[in-house]
Amino acid sequence: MDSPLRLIAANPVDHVARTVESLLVVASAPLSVHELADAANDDPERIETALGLLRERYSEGRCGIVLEQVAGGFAFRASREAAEACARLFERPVERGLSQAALETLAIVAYVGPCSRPEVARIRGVAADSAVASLVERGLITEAGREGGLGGAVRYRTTPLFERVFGLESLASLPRLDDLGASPEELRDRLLEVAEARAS
Amino acid sequence: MDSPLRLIAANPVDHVARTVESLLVVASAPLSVHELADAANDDPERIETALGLLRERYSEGRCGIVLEQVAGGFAFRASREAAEACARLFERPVERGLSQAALETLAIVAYVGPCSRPEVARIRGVAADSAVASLVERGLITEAGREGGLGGAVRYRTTPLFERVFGLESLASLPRLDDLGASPEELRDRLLEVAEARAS
Amino acid sequence: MPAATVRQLALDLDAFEGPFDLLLTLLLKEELEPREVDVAAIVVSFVELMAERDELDLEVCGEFLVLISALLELKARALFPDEASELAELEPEEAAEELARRLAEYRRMKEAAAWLVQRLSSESDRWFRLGPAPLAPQPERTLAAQDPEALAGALRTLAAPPLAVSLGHMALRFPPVSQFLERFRSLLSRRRRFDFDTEVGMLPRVEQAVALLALLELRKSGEIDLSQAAPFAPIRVSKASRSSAAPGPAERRSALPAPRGREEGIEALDSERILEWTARSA
Repeated sequence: MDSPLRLIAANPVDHVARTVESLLVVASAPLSVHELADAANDDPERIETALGLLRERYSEGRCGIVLEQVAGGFAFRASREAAEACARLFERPVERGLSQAALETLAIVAYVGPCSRPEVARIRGVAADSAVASLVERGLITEAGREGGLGGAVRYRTTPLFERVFGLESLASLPRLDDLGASPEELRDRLLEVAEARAS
Repeated sequence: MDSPLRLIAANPVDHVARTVESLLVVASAPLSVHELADAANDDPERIETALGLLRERYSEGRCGIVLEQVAGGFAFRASREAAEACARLFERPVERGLSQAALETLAIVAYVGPCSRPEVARIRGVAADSAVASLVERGLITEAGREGGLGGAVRYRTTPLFERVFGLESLASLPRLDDLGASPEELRDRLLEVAEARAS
Repeated sequence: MPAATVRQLALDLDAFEGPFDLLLTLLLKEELEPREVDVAAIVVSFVELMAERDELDLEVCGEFLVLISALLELKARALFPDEASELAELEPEEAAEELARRLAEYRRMKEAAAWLVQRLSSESDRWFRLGPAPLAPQPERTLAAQDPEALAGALRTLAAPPLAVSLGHMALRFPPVSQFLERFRSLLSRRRRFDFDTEVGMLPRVEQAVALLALLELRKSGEIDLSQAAPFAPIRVSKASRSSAAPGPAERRSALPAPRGREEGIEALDSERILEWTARSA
């Protein structure tokens, strides 16, 4: 048992490979060959050789850990055969409701139509960044172009998942708010007017 | 009925081991045998057997990834020989730069168990507010209810991160207070030395 | 050997390095915490110094004993800032036992802290990832079915015109001070002391502030004594040991380290500290 190990350890590439294994297991983002070379204090060529070795060792079907090359570089992932187990590990309990901030933001996007974070913030009178981020993460709203074309602020609209969660056939079946405004534009003006009055 | 299944799962332990590898490489924190068993949908006994196998495979000196038993569970970490490379990859870990006050507070919370700021202050003889705040910020201690229910002072306990940073399997692996600090013996020895030197 | 040798005794402690007299000066100026000073190490240094001499100098030993006992007293006091009066109620043997128990407790905690430091350095080559792995599955958040009326309600809230500007809300509503005066008096008729924080901790901040005013009022009229272990520590309220209108002797409030001076000065300082506590914690 010992002798083959010694033989391997004598090989310097294997030492580099072990360092690369260490770096990849502690990294929270994919690492490029250059980042690995800098951290390992070694040549990029030797890092590439080590990566070749590791790609074989950590390959689908051979190991539960798989070395993957992605846009940003190299990272470990779980093997596909363990996908179900991983899904169970990351499963989250069903959430009952939304926070007031999220609900208000969602209501604005749903009723007023595609709108940007600055707009939501103006209507609500407080920053909307985290509410928007959490709604995007939950898949209830999604990006829908930019205000005034390129360079403008990103706009958001509701998703089909939003309609499913709220039991709506379409946005047209939202409870009517005719007393506040007949069209989304009127509604938006009304909300901005009130927000300004509130701020003054 | 049985035979084809056996054929497929020729080496069932190895299959479980691969699933455990997958779970550990994506987990954000150490996983207990039960968490692993739940996610893998397998018996805790078989998980333990698989872990035994993996501990050998991922051991210091053999692999850049090391399986360790820490903070009530199992987790992968980098091998110690890659410490310098890891240090170059990161700026600084959370636990560096703890003040003496923070360390004493941490020791009290770890040994005395859930305890409040006034309790810490009573033992240390000075207010513990900023030490407690800095430990909470670093994630080493966390709130754990209130003294005597509602309205009492907030109590704190150490977190799994504390156990992980200090490399403890659990709080039970902290050394017994009685075994700590041989200072009285050391002092006695030094005094005896002096006495002997004088006598001679 | 002159007695000055004791004061020149070179010390090399964790918290301090230099001659003994400088250590004493720093302690008296409160620039060094007495609890940080390792008295045993000083004793050993002294014994080692004595061992180097050929003869026993009683005068030097005497001076050393006086200084080291003063230091021990300082250290003991520092460990019990708030409970001097409680200790005073104990029999001397009990007090000594309590003192020894607490000194031992603190020493053990210091040792535990030292162990943690050692552990940190021995584990400094253990690196692990904090947080999710780069290619970990994204946990899916599932939301239970929601009522669309909630959306309409949220928008109605946002569309509601603001109320006409009124300064009415500027006037904070709070209960009269007298209510707390009575409450604290009746509490003290049943109990000898209570913790202010525990008593009012559940009230809104404004009411806590009024309660504090009531407390200051009772203190002013000499009905109660206040003590606090340290800034921001809970305020302990006890029945004044003398129910006369005159404030108690300064020593009884040693918990608030006030400069020895006229009563008014001390009292002003008490109030200041307490107000500072409230302002910072609010």
